[in-house]
Formats: sequence, structure tokens, C-alpha cells
Amino acid sequence: MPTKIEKDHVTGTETTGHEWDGIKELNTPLPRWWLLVFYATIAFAVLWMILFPSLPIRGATGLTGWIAREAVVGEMQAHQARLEPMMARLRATTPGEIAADPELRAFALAGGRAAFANTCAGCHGAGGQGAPGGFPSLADDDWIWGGSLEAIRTTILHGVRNTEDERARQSQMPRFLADGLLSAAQVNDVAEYVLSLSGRAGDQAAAARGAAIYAENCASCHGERGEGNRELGAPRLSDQVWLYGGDKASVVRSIAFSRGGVMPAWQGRLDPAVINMLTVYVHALGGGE
Amino acid sequence: MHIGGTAALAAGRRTAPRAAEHYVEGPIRAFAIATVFWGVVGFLMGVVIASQLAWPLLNLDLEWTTFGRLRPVHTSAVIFAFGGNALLGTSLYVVQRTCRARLYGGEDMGWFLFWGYQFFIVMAALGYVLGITQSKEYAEPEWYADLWLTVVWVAYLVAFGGTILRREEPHIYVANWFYLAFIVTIAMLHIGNNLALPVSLGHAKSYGAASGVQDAMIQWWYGHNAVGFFLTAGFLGMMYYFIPKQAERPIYSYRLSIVHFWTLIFLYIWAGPHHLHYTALPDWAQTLGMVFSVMLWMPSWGGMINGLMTLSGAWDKLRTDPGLRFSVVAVGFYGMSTFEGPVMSIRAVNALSHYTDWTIGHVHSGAMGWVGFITFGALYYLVPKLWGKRGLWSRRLVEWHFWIATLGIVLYITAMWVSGIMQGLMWRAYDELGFLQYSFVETVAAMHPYYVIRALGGVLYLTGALLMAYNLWRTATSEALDEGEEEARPAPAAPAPAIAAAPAAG
Amino acid sequence: MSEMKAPERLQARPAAASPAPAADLPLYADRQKVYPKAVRGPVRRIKWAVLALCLGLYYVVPWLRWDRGSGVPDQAVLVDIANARLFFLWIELWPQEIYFLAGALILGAIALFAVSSLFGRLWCGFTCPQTVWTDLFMWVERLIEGDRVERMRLDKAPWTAAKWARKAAKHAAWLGIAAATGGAWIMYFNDAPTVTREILTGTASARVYFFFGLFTATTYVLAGWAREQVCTYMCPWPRFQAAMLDEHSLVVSYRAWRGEPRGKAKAQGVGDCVDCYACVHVCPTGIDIRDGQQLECIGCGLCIDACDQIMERLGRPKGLIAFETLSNLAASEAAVANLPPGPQRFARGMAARKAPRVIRPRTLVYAGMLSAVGLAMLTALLLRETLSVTVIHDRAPTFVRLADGGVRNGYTLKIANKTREAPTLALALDAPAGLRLTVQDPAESDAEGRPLLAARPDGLAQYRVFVTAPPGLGLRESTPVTFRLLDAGGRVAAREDSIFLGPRP
Amino acid sequence: MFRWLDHGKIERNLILLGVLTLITVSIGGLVQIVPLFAVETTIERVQGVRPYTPLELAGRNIYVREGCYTCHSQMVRPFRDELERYGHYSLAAESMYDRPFQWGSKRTGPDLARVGGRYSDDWHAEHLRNPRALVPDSVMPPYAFLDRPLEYGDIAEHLRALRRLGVPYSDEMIAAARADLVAQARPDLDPSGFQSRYPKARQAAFDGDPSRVTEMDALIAYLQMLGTLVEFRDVTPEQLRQQ
Repeated sequence: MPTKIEKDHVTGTETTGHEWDGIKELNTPLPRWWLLVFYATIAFAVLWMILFPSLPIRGATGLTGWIAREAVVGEMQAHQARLEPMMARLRATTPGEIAADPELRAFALAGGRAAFANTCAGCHGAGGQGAPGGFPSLADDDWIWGGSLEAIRTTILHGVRNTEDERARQSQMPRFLADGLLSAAQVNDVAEYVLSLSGRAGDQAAAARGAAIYAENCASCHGERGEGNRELGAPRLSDQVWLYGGDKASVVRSIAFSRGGVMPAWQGRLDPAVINMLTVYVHALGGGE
Repeated sequence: MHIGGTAALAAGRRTAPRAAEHYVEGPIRAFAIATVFWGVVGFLMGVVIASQLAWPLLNLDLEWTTFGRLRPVHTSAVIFAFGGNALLGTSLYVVQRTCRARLYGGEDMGWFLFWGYQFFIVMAALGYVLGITQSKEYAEPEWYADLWLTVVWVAYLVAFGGTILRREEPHIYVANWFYLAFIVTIAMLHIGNNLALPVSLGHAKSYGAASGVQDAMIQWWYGHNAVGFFLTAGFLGMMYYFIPKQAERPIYSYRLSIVHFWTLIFLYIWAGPHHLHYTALPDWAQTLGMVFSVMLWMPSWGGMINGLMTLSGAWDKLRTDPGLRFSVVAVGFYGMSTFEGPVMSIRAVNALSHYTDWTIGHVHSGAMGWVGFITFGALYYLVPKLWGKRGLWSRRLVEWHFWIATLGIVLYITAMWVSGIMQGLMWRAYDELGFLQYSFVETVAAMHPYYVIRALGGVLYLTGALLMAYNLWRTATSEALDEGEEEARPAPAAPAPAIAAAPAAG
Repeated sequence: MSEMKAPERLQARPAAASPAPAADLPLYADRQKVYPKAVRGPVRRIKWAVLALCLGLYYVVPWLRWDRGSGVPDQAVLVDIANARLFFLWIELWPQEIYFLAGALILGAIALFAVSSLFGRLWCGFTCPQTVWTDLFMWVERLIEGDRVERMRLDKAPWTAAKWARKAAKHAAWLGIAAATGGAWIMYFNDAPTVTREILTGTASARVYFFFGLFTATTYVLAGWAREQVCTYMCPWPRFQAAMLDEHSLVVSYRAWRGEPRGKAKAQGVGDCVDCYACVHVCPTGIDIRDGQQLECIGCGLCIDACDQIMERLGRPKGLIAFETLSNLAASEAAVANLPPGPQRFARGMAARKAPRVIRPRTLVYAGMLSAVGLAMLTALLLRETLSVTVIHDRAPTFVRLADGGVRNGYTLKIANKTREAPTLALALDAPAGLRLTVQDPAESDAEGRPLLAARPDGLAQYRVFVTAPPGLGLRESTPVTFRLLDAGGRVAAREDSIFLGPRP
Repeated sequence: MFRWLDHGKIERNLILLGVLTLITVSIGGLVQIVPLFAVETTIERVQGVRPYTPLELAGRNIYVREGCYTCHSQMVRPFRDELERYGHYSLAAESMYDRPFQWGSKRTGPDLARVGGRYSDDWHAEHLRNPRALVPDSVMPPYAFLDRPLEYGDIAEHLRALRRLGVPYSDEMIAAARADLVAQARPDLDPSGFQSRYPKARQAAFDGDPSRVTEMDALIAYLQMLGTLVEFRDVTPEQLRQQ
């Protein structure tokens, strides 16, 4: 069969005249299209460097003024603007109405998740799991101030025991040992009694002694059988959920020195629509009533 | 396999009384064997870790076999062990012949480079498995291995440069420009990116001199140019020798060589920041990374044109020279990935492709298609020459290797390309309320079929490499192929196994 | 293989550059412009038919409608980027299903390999978009500027008003076609009638105009200006292509055993080739097929038509250039080795040919792979889940301790429904006795007390689900559970495994 | 071009070829790298970023050892979807003490730049031990072997080496490194000294078992602080501008 005949003359004048291990070189000019495309890419590069930041100098942002970090802020704002009609609806409704409207509810849940992560998760943990030392879980079924939509909303709006909002949830348990209301032994006894309410007392005799002290000092707020009182913000003592720890040492410490976590008021800091979204989201974490 | 290789080495030395005797060849034979060996190891590791992503049980619950530890073994085995041995071996072969000079430092230098480099590889790989790593991509070896590599590399530069200085040709051949740029630049990058302070001389652990954003920039200045100078410039050097040799044609254009050499090495070094688009690297550096990557397109293609047009006039050799077939398809893959690269460096494209398997597919079309195939082509040419044989033991096996490997690449890059785009799209999918539609784990679940296809592609590619290893082994050890025995030379298209019966040494 | 290298023949080749001292050579070489001549014949007719079919499909398909109901695009083939859907006739793919695309690409690649091993560069010569559009552009060029000789004359002529007019008309026509091409491309990604109206009224988005402009420009440059340079220098496929060919592939070949030595039609003792250059003049890449297999040949076969016309006129058998296998070429060559030109040589040479071997290991492997991949895709398409459920177990908290000492886990259920219906599904839980399933939203229940969930048409429906263990159930830290969705008939429509976590016992 | 440039000279002279090559390949790197050290605003001026506590540092070294970067990035890009999925885009300041940086280049798994505080310690511990027990579709390898004692005898040496490179560890921090490491993993110990040296660092029994310090403790301590140092509420846009 025929073979391809060489495209160029293999002559001394056309090759460079060198030879290495039998390899010669032709001196073919560059293909013009190659050079043109190369120039085109250079032109593109120069243009692009004029349009976009390309110098390590402060303020040298290129003619378009485009900066990735500011572009995304604009994008987020545009996104917010697109959400605005929904936000307006959320502002104008109560959490109850939101929960009843599937579309609003889906929107509130999705938005509430983001707002919760930014605003609440620092104390209450991701997903409202709570954190030891007075940051209650929002996913369980135990509520100090109430787990209805309205109660949750009120807590978010005004906070707990803060000084900035006069409608903040307020409660203050006496410091029974520190203020000399009870002796150390009495505190121990009442602690045993409190543990017995959830069936965990170690010292039955002490618990029996503590019953009387409890009835006198504690029952008015926490209830006869430790059922708690949400009006007063007195936690239930007969369940398995302990905000400050359910071991004896923690309970003793709570009675002796009292506790009292603080939550800021979010009214005025967050868009009312966001507060409504947070309300619906927290309610949906699992403990909503 | 490695032990057998040594036997083959001896066989080669015994049967190579040729005119070219004064060239140093023993270490180059060793480099050829190491290339095949590490190639198989590297591809095997690739199959293993690809399978781990498809079937996570294969992590085996052992700390030494997790994806995180084996992935550097795969990348280093392919790039530095397979590619590095191929580059060192061919460069020493090419520089001697194109300079008509014996290797500077002679056999001893050759063997020092060989064993020194293998020691580095083993030291590095053992470190990864045991958890000794800098966790900087393609620069994972810790400070002690880095120091050792520096010693070997300086010796390499001395040997290579020394040979050029001894040359009997007035001009330095273009292949050697590229090899030289590869050696010099890799030295610069290696030292620049590995400046680190060991916790103490007794610690394997070190902390890098740069941190955070500067470390990132230096790492990708290094990382991208490991691609640019190790996997591109070095292998272009290989191409510039083996394609004209195989085609028996002159290089297409001397002036294209000049223009594309200087533009390529000047522009490539700027392209690193395109790995850091939209990161905390300042925008100005990202812009530079992008525009220089775009400008790199034509200089990269200059090499493709020069390689390819060299074939004009020898097109029929593609069917008769099995090695050339690999070389030419390699150049095709080179052209494809050096077009894809600039496209992916464009910020808007990168926003979608980055962090996805698209990048992995891109790298593999370069590594399997270009680096792998150009090396296979060179090996099929080199091994008969080095062992003094008239030809390859079996051409038909080469063809099988070619077709199996090509299919493997097709499966691999198609799966990764599609899955990368899918993953990128799923990450940014919103529902009609404007909230993210998919959680991350849903995108992971959607990747499964592609991971399976990719692993299958890898198996095919590995199978091809095993065929090559066997074929080259038989070539090196078949006495029937010895030069000088004119009879029994197989006709080009005839089934070769007729001579398979020849007793193999070792 | 014969040794047919004949350097003296090169003189006639247009690409031969004149020798010059290195320093005086220009930096770059202009493209040697190719002026392909019009040709008639069966190959050309097939090429016109393929061209019409390809272009027709390309331009018409976006306009085909497919009724999918209200609120859904009614375009038969549409890549809906904004909503991440791919519509193809009755199939609607979600992003996580573009493995069908991967399958199609793999099928395409293997089919290309198979076709190439059988018929050579059929793809390049007939169906490649570069070839199709270049062919179209050349046809336009011929209409406006005339055939080969006229065009050559025109290019050499001084720039008169008439020349300006003709050139302007040609480029305007090219740009028109290019714009139509770019516009049609956009239509695969947007609703065709809408986007056409938007483009024409200037109300389309910047993105649409950008891609419209980009594809218009690339079409114009590649088909009008770059032409064969794309195939020669830029495209990787010809490299693979050359590697895909073997001795049994049908490729466009000059039967040198019959044509050589060349000579005038009436000369004695010469072969059938009269050296008329008809084959060279029609070649779109400007090569001489008589030089054998070469890189630039795209296998379009126009030289076959050109040569056959000449042979017919001379009363000689057609097929001096033909689709022929390399093994047949070699066989014919061997058969006529010492015969002088003449009918006997022709007969002997033709008789030595064998029918092309279609069945060979490679084609079998390709056929096997094609059917395997095709079957896999078909199966996937038939078994394609139109309803699936994903269960995401809460990561924080992993479980909740309840006031009564029980334990509760939260889950997010995502029901992906790829149909346009909105079925109602009952949710069932396979778990150790005692575990209680509740759905957060007040959902209705079926007769057996299972909550009923509504899937959304063509969308994801999300539900929050709780599983509660009463105190003292004594579960391990991690218990496998399975959620099942049952359709109205009680059949399992989708299921997903998950876990129930609790404190360490 | 070829009239004034005689390439023949270059290709006949190895030294010239080598030196010109070195100069050519040096330029790009110098232009891109040097300004990053020189221009102050490359690192945003935000408050809160502190060096790693000894336990976090040990955890980070495990992250590095296991090659987590091969599947996880630590770089949230300024895109709407990433902001919504992961949180505020990452700053250069947030990795200013990272040696090596771990921005990564592949997300086989999710970005971890802001994973800190997202999930519970328990979840992390269980997930590391057996990823598919918690996330059935996960392809992550199991890391149950991290439940082994952490070797931290030389932690002070690590701090000292880092200080030599410019990390502001004080003498006191180095002296107390071992004690601080233990203190962070054992909430039952007195936290005051540790807290004074590393404000806002979290103490916890990260792996669920306060009685011993394991590699799991260290890794989770590291993961749980990722991306939590900068309070973005207090940051102005001007502070985030790099140029």
C-alpha cells in the first residue's frame, strides 16, 4: 500500500541543519491560527485584568469594581428581597396561623433553622440540644416557661431574667443555704427528698426528713409533688430532665445557692418575622405543645 | 515482580553487546523496570481507593488502609514513582544519545540516582501508611524524606547538566530543554514548598514555614506546577525524543519549539491560584491565576502540534508501530486536557467544577491519557532497545493493552465528568421557596453509580498495565528475540505468541 | 506494504513551502487556502442527506412540543438548568439521575470506536458538526462566489466594489447561519418560542445573549475560517481515530496497484490514474489521497465521486478511489506484483480482494460492551424509581431524654416524587416492639393508624418524624429501624433504613 | 523576532539556558507570593482568632495525619448556597495559625470550616467510630481506632516549634501545655488556669469518657472549635476587604 509522502521537503535548507541521534528538525513557521489565538488569549487576559482586581494594591479593584465577597452580599440581599413578600406575611401573622398554613410553615421552618443556627445555637446548641450549666434543651418535652407557640414566642421576645426588658420572664429561687434559710443538713435532706420525687433517693430517712422542709419551703412554687409551675417559672422536679444536673451534688448546689440563667430579649434585635420563624422552628424541634 | 526484574536486568546486561556500549544503560534498565512496577502499584492503589468510595467496607477498619492514608500513596505512586522513574530513566537515556556523551558520573551516578530515588519513594509511601504526612497535596512527604530527595535531585541536575556539558553536538536538543526546565523548576518548587521546621530532630513531624493563606498560595504554586513541570514539561521532553524516533521523521517546527517552550514555562508558573478561586486568597491573585491559565492554552497546544505534525508523513506507522499508537493518542489526550484546564480555570466554570469529581476526571484524562500513554509508548520503544532485542515479544498484547486502557479511560472520565457536574448542580439546587434542596449526604448517595463505573474504568486500565508488564517481561527475557538472530522475526500483524515458547530467563 | 514514496510528486502539492534561509522565514505561515470544487455523485448525495438530516434535527427538535400537563415545560427536549431538570420526550431526569447521561456518553464513545474500526472516519467525514457546518458554509460560498476556479480568481482579483459586495454577501450569509446555529443551541436550554421572542425583542437575559454570541462566533470562525485546520491541528479525535483503524477497516483509499504508473489517458503502459487532480480539487482538506493514509484525511469520500466521474468519462471501471480495507489493498498489490497495466491486472487485483471482516475480536468486544451498557441503561430506565424516600437522622441532638425517662429520636423524611401525581402514602416503621412513630404535622391516619403523608408532584416533600422509646425498653445504643412508604394498595412504594439511638446502657 | 533574538546562542550554552529558565520560572511565583506576605490586609483585621489549645493542636495533627483533607475542604466560598449550607464564608484570618493550611481541594464529604458546634460531641464520637451507623449513605472510613490514649508527652515541644515560626504562644502556655491539654478534656478538673490562657475554649469530655484523654478527644476538640472563633456579628464589611 502507498505510504504518506512527506508534506515538506526534507532538505538541508528547510531543516535547521542539526541532528541528534538521528532526529532532525524542520523549521516550519508557526501556524497563523495558533499565533492569532495566542494573541487573542493575551488580549482577553489584559482586558480581564483591567476589569477585575489584579493588583496587590488596596483599592485596585478593576473597572467593574467587582469583589467576590461583596458580590455575594449583594446576592444574599437580592435573595432577601425575593423572600420579602413571605417575610411580610410572616410579620403579619401569629405563630399559630403560620403553623396552620403549610406554605408559611415550610418557609418558617427553613428560615427558622438558619436563624436558630446564627442566633440561638451558641447557647442552646445545634438543633436545640441544650448544654449543661443552664442552657435548656429545646428538643425535649420539658418546659420551664411553657412549650406552646405563644409561650415560646413570649420567651423569645422578652427573654428570661434580663434587665433590658421589663416583660422578661422573672423568677428567683431563694439561696436557701447562702442566705441562712436552711442549714446544710436541711439542704441535704430536702435534696434527698427532691431526688425521691423522681424515684432516685439514696437515703430514705433523709428524704423523709426532707419532705416536711420541702412542703414548707418549696411546694408553693414547685408544687406538692414537684410538678412545677410554669406561671412562676418553677421547674418540674419529678421528671428525668435536669437543667443544672440531676445528681445529688448538683441538686444540693441548686438548693443551697440557687440558680438563675439569663436569656436576652430578642424583640427589637430581630425582625418580627424572624421571631415568628424561630418560634415555629423551636416548637417543631420536638417538644412543642 | 521486582526480584524478577533484577534477573531481567542481568539478562539485559548479558545480551547487550552493542555499538552504543559506551552509554550508561544498566541504571536505565532499572528505571524502566521500576516504572512498570510502580505503575502497576500506583494503578492498583487507584483501583483500591476508588473501590473504597464505592464500597466503604473496603477501608477494612484498619488505620493503615483508610482512604485518607492510601490516597497519597496512589497519587505519589503514580506521579512520583511511575512518572518520576519514567522521567529519570528516559531523560538519562535521551540526554546521552542526543549529546553523544556518556552520563556524567557514569554507572555509579546512575545507580545512585536509581537507588536514591527508590529509597525516597519507599520512605514517603511508608510514611503515608503510618500517618507521617504533611497533608499538602503532592507534597506529603515529611522533612527527612524531602531533604533526601533534595540530595538526589541535586545529583540528578549535576548528572544531567554534566552530560550536556560533555556533549559532542553543538546545540542542545529541545527534549533536553524541557527536561532541564523540569529538573530546575521542580527543585525550586520542592524547596520552596517544603520549608519546614521539625518539632525536633527526633520527630518525624514538622510545621511549615508559611501558614494559612500564604501556605495555600505556595502549595498551589507548587501543586499546579508539579502538573506543569513534572507531568507536562518533563513528559514533553519525553515526547520530543520518542515521537520523532518512532515516526522516523524530523520534528515539525523548530521555531514552534522555541516559542512554546519559553511561553509555556513562563506562563505555567502563574496558574497556581486557579486552584484557589473564591477562597480567602485575595481576588487579585485569583484573577492572575485565571488569566494566565487562559493564556497557557496555546503554548500548551504548541507541544501537541509539534508532536502531532511530526507524524505527518508517517501516518501509516500508527498501525505498524504499537508504541507510536500510544504516543499519538497520548498527545490527543494532552490536547484535550490542556484545553479543559483553561476552561476550568475560568472563575464561573470553576465555581461549579471545584471541589467536585470533575477535577478528578480532568486530572485523570491528563494522567492516564497523556502521562500514562506517552510513557507506555516510550517503554514499548525503549525496552527492546535497552535489552538488545529486535522487537517486542507480542504486538497483539500491545493492541489489547491499548484498547483496554482506552476503554478504561473513557469509563473513568465520563463518569467523573458527569458526576462532578451533577454534584455541583445538586449543591446549589434550591426549592421553590428559595431554600437549599439537598442535604450534603444526598449528593454523596447520588455519587454511588459513578464511583462504581470509575472503579471499573480503573480495573481496565490496571489490566492493560499488567498486560504490558508481562509483555515487556517476556521481551526482556526471550532469547529468541535477541538481536542478530534474523530468523523467527514475527511479521508485523502475525500473532506473536509463536515465540512464547522460548524459555524465559528468571 | 509497498514503497510508494515519490518525492518528485510533491511539487504539485499546494502545501509545499519554498526553501528559505532560517532568518528570513516569516514567524508564522499563512494558511494555504483550500478551494474545494463542487462534485456530484453517490457519496456527495449521501453527504447531502446526512447534512440535511443532522441540521434538520438540530434546528427542529427544540420546536417539538410534548404535553406534560400544566405547569411543566411542554418542550420535547429541554435542559432546564434553573429547575435542574432534563426533559427528553416522556423522560424527566433529576440531577441525581444524570447517570443516564454518563451512560449515553459511554455508549456514544464505544459506538464511535466500533464504527471507526469498521468504517474508518465515518464520523469525521459525514456527521461531525465541524464537517456538517463547514459543508454548509462551503455550499453558501459556492452559491455566492462560484466554484473553485472562480473563487481563486476572485481572491486574486483587486478589491473592486463587486468583489466587496460578493464577500460581504458571503460573510453576511455565514453570520446568518451562525446566528441561527447559536440561537438554536440556546433553545435546548430555554423554551424555544419564548427565548426566540426575547432574543428578537432584546429582552433576553445577558446570559442568553452571551451564549448566543459565543456560539454564533464559534460557528462563524470554525466553519467559515478555521475549517480543515480544526481537524488537522486542534481536534483530538483524529489521533484516536488513527489508532482505532486496523487492516480491516474500510477507509477512503487510492488503489495504487491499479492507478500506477500515472499517465495521460491515451499513453501506453500506464495505469488508470490520469493524474487529472480531480480528487485533489474536491478535497475539503486539500490533500492528495493518492499519497495514502494521512493525518489530514477526514474520510469524507468526495474524491471517490470525483474520480468515478473521470473514470466513467474515460470508460474505465469505477473505484480507482474507493472505500477499501488496507488488507485488501495489500492483497491486490501482491496479486498484481509483476503484471503490466491493463485489464488483466485490474481483474487479478480485484479478484484478490476479500469481503471485509466485520466480525473480529475488537468488533465483538465493542458489540458486547454496547449491548451491556445499552442493556444496563434500559434496565435502569425501566426500573427507574419515580418515588424515593431519604431519611436523615438528627445529628444534634442524636437523641432526646424525655421527662418520663423515655428516649426520642428525630428524623427528617424527604419524599422525592418524580411523577406529576400527588399520591398519599402511609408511613410504617419496622422496629422493635414498643417504639412509637409520630409525625410532627397533624397528619391523617389510615385504617391501621399509620400516618398518611402526601408526596408533592414533581418535587420533594419534607416531613419531620419522631420515634419514641418508652422508659425501660432496654434498647442498645444503636438499633436499626426501617421506614416504609406504602401506597394506597398497601404495596411498598419506597423504603429506607435508618437507626434509633439511645444512651449507653 | 528571530532577527534580534538568536536562540542559537542560548541553546549552545547550558549555563545560559539554565539561568534563563530559572529566571523565567521564578517571575510568576515571586509576583504572586511576595505580596501576600507584604500586603497587610491579606489577613483580615478581625478579632477572636487565637492559637490552638494544646488539645486542639493535637487534634489538628490527627486530622493532618489521617489525610482528612483528601475528602473534606475547610473553605466556605462566598456563594449563596455555601453560605446557607455552611455559614459565613471563610476568612484568611481564620487559618492564620494553620500549618499546614487544610483548605482542601475536594468535597467527597462536606466542608468542615464551620463544623464547630454544629453537631454534638456524642454525634462526632459515634460518627467517627462508625460513620454508617449514623449516616447510612456515608462513604467515610471508620475511625474507631482513635479511641486510644493520646500521646501528648511532647506537646510542649510542638508549641515551642510553632512559636519559633511566629505563633504567639507565651512561656506560660508552653510550660502549662500538658496540663492545659488534660484540663480541656476533663471538665471535672479546675478550669481557671486553662480558661485564662485560652479564653472561650470549650472544655468537655469530648469522647464521652472524662477519665482519659484519647485521640478521639483531641480530634473532636479540634472539630468543635473549627470556624467558631470570629464573631461575625461584630465584623464590618470594611474589615473583610483584602485589597
